[in-house]
Amino acid sequence: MRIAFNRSAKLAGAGAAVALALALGACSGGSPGAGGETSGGAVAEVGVTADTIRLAASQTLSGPGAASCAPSTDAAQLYFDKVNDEGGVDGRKIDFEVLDDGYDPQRALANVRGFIDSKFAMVGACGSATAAAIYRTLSDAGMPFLFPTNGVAEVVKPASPGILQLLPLYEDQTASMVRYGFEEFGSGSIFVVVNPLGEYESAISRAREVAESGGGSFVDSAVAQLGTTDYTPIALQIKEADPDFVVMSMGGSDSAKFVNALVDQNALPRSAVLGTSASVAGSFLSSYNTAASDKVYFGSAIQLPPSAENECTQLLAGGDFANDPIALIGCASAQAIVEAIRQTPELTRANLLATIESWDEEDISPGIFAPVSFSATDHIGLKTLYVVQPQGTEFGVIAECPYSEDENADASCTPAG
Amino acid sequence: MTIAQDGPATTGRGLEIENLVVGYGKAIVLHGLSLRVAPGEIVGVAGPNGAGKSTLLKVISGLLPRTADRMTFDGVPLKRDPVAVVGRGVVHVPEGRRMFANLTVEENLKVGAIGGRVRDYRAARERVLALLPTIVPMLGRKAGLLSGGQQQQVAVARGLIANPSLLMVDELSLGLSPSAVASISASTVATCRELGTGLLWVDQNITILAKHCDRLVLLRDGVAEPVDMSDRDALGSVYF
Amino acid sequence: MIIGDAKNRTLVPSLVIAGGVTVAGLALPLDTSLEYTLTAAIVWAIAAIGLDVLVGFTGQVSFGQAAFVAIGAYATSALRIHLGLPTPIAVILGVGATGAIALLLGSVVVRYRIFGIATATLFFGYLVVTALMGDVLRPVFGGANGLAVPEFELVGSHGKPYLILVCAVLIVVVYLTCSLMDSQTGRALRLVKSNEAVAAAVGIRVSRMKMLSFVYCCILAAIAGVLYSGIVGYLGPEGFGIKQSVNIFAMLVVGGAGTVGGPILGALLVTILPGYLLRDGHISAIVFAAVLLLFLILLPEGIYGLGQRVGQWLVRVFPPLGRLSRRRARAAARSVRHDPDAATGTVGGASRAVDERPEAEAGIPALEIDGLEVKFGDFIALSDVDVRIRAGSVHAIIGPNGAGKTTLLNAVSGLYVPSRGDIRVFGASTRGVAPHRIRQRGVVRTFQTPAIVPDLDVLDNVKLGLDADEKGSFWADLLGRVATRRRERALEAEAQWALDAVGIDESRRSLLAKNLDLSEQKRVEIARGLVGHARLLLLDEPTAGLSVKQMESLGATLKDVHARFGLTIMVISHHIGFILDIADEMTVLDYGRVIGNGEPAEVLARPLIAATFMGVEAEAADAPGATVGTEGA
Amino acid sequence: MGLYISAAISGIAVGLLYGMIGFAIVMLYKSTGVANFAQGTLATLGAFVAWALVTDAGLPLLAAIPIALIASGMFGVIVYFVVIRPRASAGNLNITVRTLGLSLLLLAVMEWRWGALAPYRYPTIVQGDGIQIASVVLPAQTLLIAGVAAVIMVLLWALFRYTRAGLSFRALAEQPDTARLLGLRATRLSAATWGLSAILGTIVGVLLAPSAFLAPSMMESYLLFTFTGIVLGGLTSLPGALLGSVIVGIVSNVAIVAFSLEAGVLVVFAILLIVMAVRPQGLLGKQEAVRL
Repeated sequence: MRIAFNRSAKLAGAGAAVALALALGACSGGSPGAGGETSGGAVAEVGVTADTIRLAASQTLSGPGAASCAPSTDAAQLYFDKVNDEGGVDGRKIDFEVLDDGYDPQRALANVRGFIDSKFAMVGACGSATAAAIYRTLSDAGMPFLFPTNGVAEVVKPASPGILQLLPLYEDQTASMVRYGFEEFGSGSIFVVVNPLGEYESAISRAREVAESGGGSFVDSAVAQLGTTDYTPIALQIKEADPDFVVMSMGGSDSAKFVNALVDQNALPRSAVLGTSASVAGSFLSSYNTAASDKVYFGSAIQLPPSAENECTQLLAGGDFANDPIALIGCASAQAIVEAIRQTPELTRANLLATIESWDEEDISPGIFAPVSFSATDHIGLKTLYVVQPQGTEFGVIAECPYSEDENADASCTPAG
Repeated sequence: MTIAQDGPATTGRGLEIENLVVGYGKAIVLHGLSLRVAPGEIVGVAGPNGAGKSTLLKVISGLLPRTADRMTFDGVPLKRDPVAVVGRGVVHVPEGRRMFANLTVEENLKVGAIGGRVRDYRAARERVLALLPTIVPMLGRKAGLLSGGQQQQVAVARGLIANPSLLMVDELSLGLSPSAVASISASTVATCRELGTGLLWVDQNITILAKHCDRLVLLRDGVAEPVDMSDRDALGSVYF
Repeated sequence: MIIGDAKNRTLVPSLVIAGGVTVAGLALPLDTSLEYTLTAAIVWAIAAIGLDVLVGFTGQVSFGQAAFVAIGAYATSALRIHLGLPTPIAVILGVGATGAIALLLGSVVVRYRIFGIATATLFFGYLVVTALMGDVLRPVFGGANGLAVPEFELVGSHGKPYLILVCAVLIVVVYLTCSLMDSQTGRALRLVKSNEAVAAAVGIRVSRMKMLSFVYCCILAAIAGVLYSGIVGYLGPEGFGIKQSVNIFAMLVVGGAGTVGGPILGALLVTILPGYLLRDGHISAIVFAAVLLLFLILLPEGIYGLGQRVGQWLVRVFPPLGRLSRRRARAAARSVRHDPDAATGTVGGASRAVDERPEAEAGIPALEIDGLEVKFGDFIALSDVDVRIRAGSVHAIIGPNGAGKTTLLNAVSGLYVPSRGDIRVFGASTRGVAPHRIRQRGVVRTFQTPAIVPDLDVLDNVKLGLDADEKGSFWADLLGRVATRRRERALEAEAQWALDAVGIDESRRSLLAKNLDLSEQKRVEIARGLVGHARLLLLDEPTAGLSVKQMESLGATLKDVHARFGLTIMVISHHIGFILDIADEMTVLDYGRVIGNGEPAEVLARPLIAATFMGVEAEAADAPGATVGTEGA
Repeated sequence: MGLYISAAISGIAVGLLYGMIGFAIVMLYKSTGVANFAQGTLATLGAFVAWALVTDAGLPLLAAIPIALIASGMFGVIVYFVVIRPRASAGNLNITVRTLGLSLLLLAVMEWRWGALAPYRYPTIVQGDGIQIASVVLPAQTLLIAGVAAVIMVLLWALFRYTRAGLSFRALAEQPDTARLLGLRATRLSAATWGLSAILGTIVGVLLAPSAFLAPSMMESYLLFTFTGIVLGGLTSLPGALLGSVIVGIVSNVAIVAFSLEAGVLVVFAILLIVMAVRPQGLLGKQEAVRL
């Protein structure tokens, strides 16, 4: 049991409507009946009543992406439940509805249309394609979209009103990781492999720019659909090309399949495999070939393992998603949302956004997220990328890299204490 | 030649059909047909194309739905299920030979035996091959590569290997040369007589039926009429 | 057969369904989400109606319908966004592009049976999604991140105005599709569904009709795509994958194939049930699959079929309802019937008089066959066959089963290509001429098992004999009665005339053909041959399965038709009596060779012929082809 | 060059997996006229059952697999009686779409039951590094696949060639009506064929899962290539299905290393269209005669 639904009223209304539509269709008779939902009383803001705050998310709950996505909203739900058990936020309980979009942008948009008039804010979920599909609609409606996992630059660059994300874009991550790799192992040739997550072309081109400006070279790149079953051909290409680094921006289980294919074909690069936060997922840990562990370096949005002090660490421990970075991100994001709501004096969408935009080095989830900063023009919160390595069944931080959207920022990484 | 020990019983009442009605949708093909085939009897059914000859055999085999006042073999009703009908010892050699073309002749015979639930395949095979020795040289060949006459011979053997009490043959003469028709008819009838197997033989070629059968019926307008086999003109009139 | 028979005259019920949905959608107070879901359901219904034409009426299959929705949506949107074209022009170009792609794919896949078409369309669907996500088209279509679609002018992107637009399109689509399916084109499609070889022999260009159906199916998908792009406002490749194609197929199955109106009901159920009522992805997926399976197993006719059955039951329970509907049917029949002049007017009818056959006087034979050989692999079915049929005569072909008689007819009507020899019809060689062209020269054949369309009524079956090939009538057929009334009236008159000629009682003419008895079906087939400029009638065993009485009456009909219209008839039969009754000349075939030719009574008297045909024992060792039969498997 | 040889060899391994699935599909197609779109899902289900026996019931893998094989065989028979057999007269297209519906249903159930945490790492039967020939590495799993494929082909060949059931199957596939007329138990044979194809599916699932990772949609992309292999091989030819699939595997892998993953799909589709246009009967199939 993961998600509680609040749908009985709609169900009844819709049932009547469908029955009527069918009846009308079949015998072209009948009379109109009552249907639809009547909206709540007079409240200052959509989705906020004296005792409830309605939040919603459109999430990939079915299909190939479900396993790596669903834990984030599930964990958020756990956190909201905890907050509610402790009395809610200023006396208001959080009502959180999650609808499935199957990673289908059209379905996501349909879900969002249903939310705009009844929910206060959207909680970010998985998926660059879905985020790209819905952000304009949300932005136009002035509905906050808090902390999606998104890799599409146009969603947040330039900053769209209402759309705020914590995680750096994949293109910035590949750039950072190449920089890190060159610092650690010296410059060399890179081969880039990506799933079409976000703007994968810029993920490739940014890695290339950094490599070439850092004295290395770019050998080739390959694009594989998410859920590709057999990565052997790409492993063979890499073996033939014999690069110093493999740079990848791939989903969790795709990363594992790919790394395993590299191991099977003796195709691991000389220096390192450098990945983005998309790979930092439980699905990677559960299925990668440990023979590759010491060659794999991923950029991570969160500190791993997380601080035992953090509420989320405790909340998730022992459950289905203990150690799953995606769940941690989901829970910590929920923490940030609750914090933002608490800090907002009069709860309207505009005030909430103003609160978040005013954050500067705000420690919203200590021990998981590094402190976050937003501004009216900068809607990406995190300024630090952790470099992690898989160590058995968990990831461990080995370095911290400052992350900046400034291409020429040249601050170097520091090894983790 | 000796009759094998497990040869069919010659007691019983054979096939009895009364008031059989069969149709395809709205089109009624048989309108209350009655027919008997005594054990070991060789009965010919003549009639032009479309008269319902094949339909009659398919109905007996349990392939088609029907209504009838009586449709029994040795006094027990025949089910509408080919497996059960074959089990009762009523075996159908279909029109056009219907060889399993990619199987060898030997394998075709085996399939006949499997369907007929023959316990001792060796013995059944010996018995049939002894009576139809022309098949022996073809055993290893693919059935599809045989000539029409050879195929017809194999089709009959495939039916006989199931050790039937009544063999039903549909259009033995179809597409065969007169000499082939003559030789296959003769060998089939001789084998049936030797084994004591009844034969219900449907054919367009009334003369070949008249030559070999104990009794002849004519299928016309969906019912069976007896034919006087001694009257050549009557035979000739079948198609007028 | 394919998922059940197609229904006839679906226009009224389908319009009622479409109108009902429209009224319900506009009148009911729907919340945003349900309104969106309903609009989307109607959009998918349009794509499902397209698929119905292909599957339910033409008997083909496509598991890639969503891909064509995607192509229509993407093409139109890209033209609007990148070239800034005005919406109407972008729509026309986008839908046209989809049609062109459908034409290309169709030209390959329609030649294949179901397995191949299913695989190819499924694969195409997968490929389209892959291509839309891929690198190459990314600058145009946005790749995996998709494409934001600007709102449409006037109707916006959602709400009642958009719903009105979508419903209006639905109603137009229903009208056009029903009109098309009840027209000559629709009848031709149904014949293709029931038997391609027969369709070819009736003069229909089978591949072309299949292509037409495939393209129509894809065009409707493209129109659905355009509407969909407007309502979602955003296009991403994931939503058009195989899963959505299967969904569309499910709408068809659940609603009822071959009905036009059914897919609308199916689309409502399939879209609203999982999309709105069951919001849990897992439960809705399980329910969806279970519903689909239940319909396939227990109710393959779909909701529409169920409704029809309930309707019939109501009529039985409340007889007044039945009287009402019968009166309506009679009124409908009256509105097109009895225009005695129409027949002669446009289509031909009584115009075929003996004196209009100059070749009869010129002495040009109706059919000349020289040295014909037909081979199937190594098996020679016909060899060195010479036949000559005088124009205006009745010529019988006899011979034992397997002698090659039907093969000869198939060769004459162009279904088999001879390996050697020549066939000339009214003096012109048919070498390399397609079956439908041979039919256009007036060669008409019937089949041993009556090759009628079981789900059309008798009159419509006969109309198929007249210009069933589209020949530019497609556009008129789309417009329905408005455009085709005159033509339909002429067809009707001609068909009535032919049915009169073969003696089918008037009361039987509005029955579905599958409800006739065998001899009636054979007459209907002959009537179909009589209409539409028949000059040479090839009858394959018209007497098979008939009672003596029926045979006599059929013989009388043929003699009458022959005498009145001077048709040349080539007839295969086993009934010597029948042949002696009607034939002027006769050819005897055995083992694919001609063993006798001449006046029937005289030929039959020859001992050799008697031996061969009637099996009268003769010393036939010298009969041609006396080697042990060579017919292969 | 070495690259292409490696790609071709890995393509053979994948092709053999396609081929075994294809083999099961053709077997059903021949005997029942139905194209089984659920074959891939049946394979995944079998792999899940074996996996559940290992992780939930704690059985060793080598004990779990035989149990899963038996269970899937029984499941195949049940599917035949519940989904395929009722109202079989509805026609082949109806029944083909039923298999599609079955596939959706099984997929939905697997998603619901196991989807949340998928994909799962799957235990391998063989350990070790495999062997290296020149620059080409043959992983142990690939060798296992080839070995199992060979053994299965020999076993099936022997089954069809030498057993009563095999002979009955061939007879039924060739002339279903005649076979029934001769008293063969068509229903039993069809049910057995469904059972056998489910077992074959499970074998493929168990072999594929260690490299593809176990997930409900694991076989999805395989099915298209399998169907292409079948069309290429000739629809009704069992060896053709294997040959066609191996060709598809090789060609797609070589195209991927030469161009890109998308090109692999594109080339396979091109093969499909070309075969359909030029040689509709496939490589080893026979041209169907038109019956009027």
